[in-house]
Amino acid sequence: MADKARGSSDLYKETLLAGLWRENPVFRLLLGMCPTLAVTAAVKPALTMGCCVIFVLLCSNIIVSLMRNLLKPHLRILMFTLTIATFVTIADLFLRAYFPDMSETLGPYVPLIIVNCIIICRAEACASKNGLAVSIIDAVGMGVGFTGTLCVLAGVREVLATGMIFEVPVMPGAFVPWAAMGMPVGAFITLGLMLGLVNLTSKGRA
Amino acid sequence: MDKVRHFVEQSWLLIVSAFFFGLLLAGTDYALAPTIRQNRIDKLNRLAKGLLAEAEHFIEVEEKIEIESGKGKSKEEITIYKAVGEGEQCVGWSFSVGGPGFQGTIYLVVGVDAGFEKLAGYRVLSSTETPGFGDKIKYDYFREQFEGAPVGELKLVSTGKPEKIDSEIVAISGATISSEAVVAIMNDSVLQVKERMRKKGLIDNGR
Amino acid sequence: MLKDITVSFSPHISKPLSTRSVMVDVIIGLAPAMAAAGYYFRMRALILIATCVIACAATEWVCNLIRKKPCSLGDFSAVVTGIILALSLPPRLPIWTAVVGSVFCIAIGKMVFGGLGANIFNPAMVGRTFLAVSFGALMTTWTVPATLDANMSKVAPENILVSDRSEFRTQATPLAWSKMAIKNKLGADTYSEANFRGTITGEVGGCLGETSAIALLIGGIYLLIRRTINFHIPLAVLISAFIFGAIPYALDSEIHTEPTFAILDSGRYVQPFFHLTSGGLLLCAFFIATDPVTAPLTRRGMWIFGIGVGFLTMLIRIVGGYPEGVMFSILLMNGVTPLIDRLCKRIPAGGKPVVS
Amino acid sequence: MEVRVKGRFSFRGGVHPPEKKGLSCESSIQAGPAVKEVAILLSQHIGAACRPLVEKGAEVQAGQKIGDCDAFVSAPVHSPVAGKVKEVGLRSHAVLGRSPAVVIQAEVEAQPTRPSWEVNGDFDEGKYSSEQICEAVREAGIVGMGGAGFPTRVKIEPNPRMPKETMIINGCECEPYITCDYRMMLERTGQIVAGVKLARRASGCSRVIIAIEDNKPAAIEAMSAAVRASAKGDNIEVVAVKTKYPQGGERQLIEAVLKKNVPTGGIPPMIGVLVLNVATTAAIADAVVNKRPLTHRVVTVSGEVIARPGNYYVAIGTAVGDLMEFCGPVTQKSAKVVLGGPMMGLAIADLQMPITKASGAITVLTKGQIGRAKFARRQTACIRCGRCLEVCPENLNPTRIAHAVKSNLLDLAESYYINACTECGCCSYVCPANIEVTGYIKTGKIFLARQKKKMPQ
Amino acid sequence: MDTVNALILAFISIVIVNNLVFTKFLGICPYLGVSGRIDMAFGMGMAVTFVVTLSGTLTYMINNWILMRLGLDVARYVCFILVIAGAVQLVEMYIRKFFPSLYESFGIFLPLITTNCAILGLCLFLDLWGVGSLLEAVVLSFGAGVGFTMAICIMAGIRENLKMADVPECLKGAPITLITAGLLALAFMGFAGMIR
Amino acid sequence: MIVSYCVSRIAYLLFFVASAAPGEGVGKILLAGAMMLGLGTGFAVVLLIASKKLKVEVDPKIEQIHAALPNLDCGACGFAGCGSYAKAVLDDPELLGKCAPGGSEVLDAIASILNLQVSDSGPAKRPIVHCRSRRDQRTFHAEYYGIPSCTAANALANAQACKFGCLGFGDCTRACKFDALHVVEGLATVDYDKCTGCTACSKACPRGLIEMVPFGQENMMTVACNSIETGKAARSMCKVGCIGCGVCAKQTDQFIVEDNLARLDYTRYEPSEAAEKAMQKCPTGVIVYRGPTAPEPRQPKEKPAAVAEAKKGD
Repeated sequence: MADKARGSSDLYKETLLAGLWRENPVFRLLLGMCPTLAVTAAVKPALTMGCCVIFVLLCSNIIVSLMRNLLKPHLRILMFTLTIATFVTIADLFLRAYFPDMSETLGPYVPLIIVNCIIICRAEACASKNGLAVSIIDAVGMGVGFTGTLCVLAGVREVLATGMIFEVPVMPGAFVPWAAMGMPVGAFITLGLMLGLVNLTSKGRA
Repeated sequence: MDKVRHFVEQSWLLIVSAFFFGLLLAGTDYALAPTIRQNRIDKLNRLAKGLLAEAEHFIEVEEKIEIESGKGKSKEEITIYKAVGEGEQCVGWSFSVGGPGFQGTIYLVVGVDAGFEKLAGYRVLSSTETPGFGDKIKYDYFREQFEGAPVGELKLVSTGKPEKIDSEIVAISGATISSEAVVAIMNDSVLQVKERMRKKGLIDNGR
Repeated sequence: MLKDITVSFSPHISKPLSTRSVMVDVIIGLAPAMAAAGYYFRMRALILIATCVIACAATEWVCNLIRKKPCSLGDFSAVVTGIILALSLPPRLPIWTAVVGSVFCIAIGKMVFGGLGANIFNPAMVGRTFLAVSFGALMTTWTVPATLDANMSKVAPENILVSDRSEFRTQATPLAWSKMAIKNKLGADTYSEANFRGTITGEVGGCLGETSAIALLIGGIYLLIRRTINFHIPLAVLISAFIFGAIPYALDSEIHTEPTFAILDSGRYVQPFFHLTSGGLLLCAFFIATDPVTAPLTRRGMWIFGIGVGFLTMLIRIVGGYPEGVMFSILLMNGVTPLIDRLCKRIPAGGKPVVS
Repeated sequence: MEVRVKGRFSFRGGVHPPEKKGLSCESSIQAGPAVKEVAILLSQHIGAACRPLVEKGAEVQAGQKIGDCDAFVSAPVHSPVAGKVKEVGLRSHAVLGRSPAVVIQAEVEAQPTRPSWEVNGDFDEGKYSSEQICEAVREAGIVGMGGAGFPTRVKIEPNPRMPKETMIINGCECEPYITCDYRMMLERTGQIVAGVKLARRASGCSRVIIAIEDNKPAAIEAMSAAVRASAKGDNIEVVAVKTKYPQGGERQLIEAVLKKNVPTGGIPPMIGVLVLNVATTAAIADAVVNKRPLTHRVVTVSGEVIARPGNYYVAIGTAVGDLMEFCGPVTQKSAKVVLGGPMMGLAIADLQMPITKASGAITVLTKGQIGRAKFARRQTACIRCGRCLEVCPENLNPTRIAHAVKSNLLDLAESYYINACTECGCCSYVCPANIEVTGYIKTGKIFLARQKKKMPQ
Repeated sequence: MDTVNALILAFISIVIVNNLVFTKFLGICPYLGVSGRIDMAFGMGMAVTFVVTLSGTLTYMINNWILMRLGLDVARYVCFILVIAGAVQLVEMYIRKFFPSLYESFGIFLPLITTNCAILGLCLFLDLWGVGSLLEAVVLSFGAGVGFTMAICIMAGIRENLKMADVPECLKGAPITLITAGLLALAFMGFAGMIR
Repeated sequence: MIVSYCVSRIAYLLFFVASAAPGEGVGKILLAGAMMLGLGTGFAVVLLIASKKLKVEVDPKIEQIHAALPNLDCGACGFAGCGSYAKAVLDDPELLGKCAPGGSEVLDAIASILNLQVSDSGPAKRPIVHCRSRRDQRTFHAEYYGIPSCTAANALANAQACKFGCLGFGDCTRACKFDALHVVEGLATVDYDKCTGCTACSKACPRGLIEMVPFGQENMMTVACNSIETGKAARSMCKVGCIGCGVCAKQTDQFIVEDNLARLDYTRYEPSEAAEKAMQKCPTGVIVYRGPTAPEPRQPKEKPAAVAEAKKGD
């Protein structure tokens, strides 16, 4: 990323794509597993969660990128944490005010974004080393990648667990929902199999 | 003195940003708090309205009711809403009570008639019951058993005719515990609310 | 002088024994239970067993195909899994559900771990539990055995249990009844000697192969005689289930003012003998808990495992949310089997080596 | 004097492979093939290899020492024939692969004949001192003839740190097919008893137990009679032990007879026990009384495809192929030639491999027999049935060790005491999945030894 | 007596019925990462137990005695995470300085735990469940740690076995661990409804 | 510039907050701000003091690696935090690249830190397999049925006649972390482009065939045989084995013949006419080039092959 010789638009594109697939936070880096498992029983909460993460990631990346030259090593992580916790709180308040149902469904998993490794990882690995533009693009890429993954997972689970997607029935009437898919079992197994599938597609990539 | 300077050099950013983040937080909270509070009331009312069809709107009763939960272990404060129908006349009461369910706590919105004689039914405010089993406490066929049931000791039975409106509640097959939990809430908390309200003279002490 | 000679490590001879012969023995051991299922539930049982066996075998075949591994159907382990799964399903279960369960138990329960021998959990129980959790309603709808008056079988709207109290011949399994009895102190009304006899002969509602205690015992004893299984696990399971079933029963002061040894009793807690003969406990003790792949290797480990299974089964049956705890207790003990194996590591005959 | 025939001395674990001893047990010891050329391997024992004492072209006499070593744990080698040294070069070795050997071209091609020598029952070992016996044993190059090939002198010499009290004479011969020790016990009873007395004298043991499996009543009978007839035969017991493989393993034999376990990784002298093979005791008598070095031994050649299975007195250094040819044409397609018994013997490929002091048998197995033991190729997955745990005489967890080695988890294998394994092969024998458990354990031991060697660097 | 009973029930409930890993998906990262070897897993479990007890208690006190009284609910998350991070870091430094051997056995896990969502998650759940007393909060926090230790040790045992299994290449590592965790979660469902 | 941006932003935020919070809200907001201020200051002070007072001396290299790591303590590497990983990776460089969040940047950084301790004296060492015999060029006495591992096969008597040559079961391939070794037609073959010279293969070979050789040239000449059998025996076992004839040693003294086996003194090797000639003259063609651009080795002359064939026939 530090390669200045390349054109900046290439760099942006690559940064964006990295988050979407090559360095997808869930499938590739195995970060942020708790929300991935906990909120993917249905697409709606998953999408909400993803949006929250995008918001927090964006804000924290911006702030960290802005003050990257002022950071002192031993207080660096503390600074990150403080920033993230603040924006998570704001996101939480916002949800509670405008999406009370979602806020209730997600429960403590919204504040748990604070300890979601994705955000602090991006702050450390990208924002504290790069300029504002790259940081923003990275945040968008990573955040969208995370949200997309969550939605895919949630889509599979919701269809099987309830026969619906976005609470709209999609399966034929004779379909009997697989309740287990909405439970922890379904979460773990679906994610496990999906990771396996991703590994399979990228076998040549080492 | 050097030490202080060193400290300031090291941590000024943290301190300053902590302060501003604090301001930011408090500002957001201040801006959004009323909406959040209103949301909660709205939800309660929406649910309660489903129970008490005649109600036009709900009025928060100023006096808080304190009931004992968990076998007298702790006290809980409950806010009662008075359902007001046409002509400002009391058509019932609604309030939210909770109790232990199969996995987590079940919160119910309970509606009763004006005289606290008959249950108008309940709606599940929040629960973590097993989908497919305990989740059925949200289903109509189970809930309907409570509608019109007398306020008092309900009895859970395993077999019987659910259509019958009496103090016998037929359990959900395979989810006895969830069924039991609902009945327990009714038996435990609702009765207590009734007691307290009667003491406070909020309801007509008919009997 | 000699052509085509081979070399390999000693020993150069081996006992004529193969994985397949072990599995065939288990199938023979399960035959009485299958026969009983066929007798009580007629075509339904046979269709279910066939479905599960075929689905399991097909899944294993497909998995091997995907992994480009040699076909492992020859060891018959998929057949055994299919039979056990079928025997632990209720007779009225739709065919597609049985197929889903079979696919799940072989694919997720076995093949993802690397096939036979590597699976941590008993595949049949994985499938059974998945079905029970997923399709709760379907998995708790029981049929009256065909040998009984078929008019009794009726399903109430919305799956609410409805029955005539004067008769025990309902859709509910004996265990579902006992659960209800424990909760509601209704035991006195629901038990009769006929009910207990039913659990022994199998003339009672329940899963295909779990109803007939006699058939299971015959099969189990066959396996014990053939030394396909060790007596440790079955004995440990049964003894501990009996003891942990007896403790609350004996301590229940509301019922007993003095010790009682009646075979059948009605009370808040169920007579421990009844626990042994009803539900999947016998099937579990002889055929599921003894699955060597998922049970500990050492004898001490087997005792711990068996006691654990018995205890957890009783715990779930008596205080838990589910009427039957066998499948959960098996899975739980499977999970801790590696730890048990570690705990009960064998020490060499000459003692631990002295580190010099 | 005491004879205990009824005892059911046994150890835990073990298997019962088909005995197959009927093929050769009735054939008395015959002279082996005439030798044109012998290759005396310089490493026929555990311990330091010998260096050759003769050079190419040198003339040697029968019984002349042709290789020796200064190391304590070693034994010299002698020429069985008179002749000329053809070469000092590499020859196949069952364990080491290729190993230096002295190749001697015999002057006169002659069948090895067994010296007719009987010791009478009143053999008096008192005229030999302990040192004399030990020295004679060392000079004769005697090593354990049961298979391991541990220099006997080192074994019998009194060791003040580990005083030996009990001597067990191993006449179990638990491996299928092999009958050489059985015939020795029948035909050279007196010599064995004399050897036992000499070994007792040398080692200072107070108690002697001759252990014979109870499927050899004739040998028990003969040995008991000889012991009874012999003067100073008191304190020599003959006990019948249960027929079970690996009863002849020294750790298992000690457990069966004395109900004591040799410490893991330890040796029998640690608990005051000395175990000698019957053939070794016979060689001791020969060496001490007749001053004859160990140049010949009895070898069982057996197997369903051998035309004339039996026990042959052969010169050490004879090629395995020559000996097999001598026993008649191989009647069917054979699949495996095993030096030793089918349970622990080493399959050999090069039939030019010479017989060593420790090779007691050549077993030729047919395709059908190893077809059943369809190792490796028809391996299926381990179902953890636990049969290998049940039969393991060392109370190990063989499947676990094998799988750890297979997955290259040597630490784990070590934590399951891989080095306590005696490689008896019971686990592989019973495995329904045809897993080469013993093979993996052996390989694992090699891996570990190599790893340990590299550690200090 | 009733209080003791209630505490015991709360303990059992958090250990098995509401196990953080299997029902709340908390602490999955270290659960996947550090369950490779059983001694590591146990050390991790011990460290989590220690930290979760400490921070559960601390945050309960701060939440109920300071924040609630001042009406500063909004700063709750910030306070929680700072308290946890700060406390853990101090304890780690302290142990490292004064008890090097203890540090070797479980102190090395301490920094890892700061970002472990089990800790913050439990503190949040304590708030959500409306825990009544400090004692209950302590018991629940401790139980959560015990439950995590149990879960991670079981998984470590299983993974030691899986090392020797022929798991499909694409499922090796995290995927198979997740599937195993799923099946364990399935097994733990048997405890559901045991304690209300 | 950035500072000024920051200031302007903060000013904007302040303005926003102030406008949104008239009246009694201001008190509350200031309280929150004060509390956060207190918390922040408190932590800053405590951590600063603690980091001074409770400092523990560690290996500077560990500190360097630790500093290079992201310090997220996420546990993805399987270790308890970045500190443990730093320590572990110092002891065992094979653990490089376990840090998922750090990615390739961190990997490079650590690698460069670790490489500082590798002394670079002389040319880099690369493995050479001292055997060139393909499976069809060797003699087998019997077929080996068993554990597919060189170590296991080596422990058994000679199924393969040559006790010194490659067994071809690929213990080295499994040992190689870099996919640089493959068994081609029964012979271990090094892919020098991928090889990093980690010596794992040379440690894994049970027959000690793989020697780490200082590659003074791009391609090194070598006597690709390790057999000390006498010429006749060697010929009966392998079509392309060294028979110890000494032809090469006559050409140049870079070759030494000992125990029926010619060896090249690698430290003295330089490409020369004489060495080239020795290679051409070798009757079995056992002298070959090894290296990233080594030419295909010459196939053996007919004669030794015929001898081996004749031997095999009888």
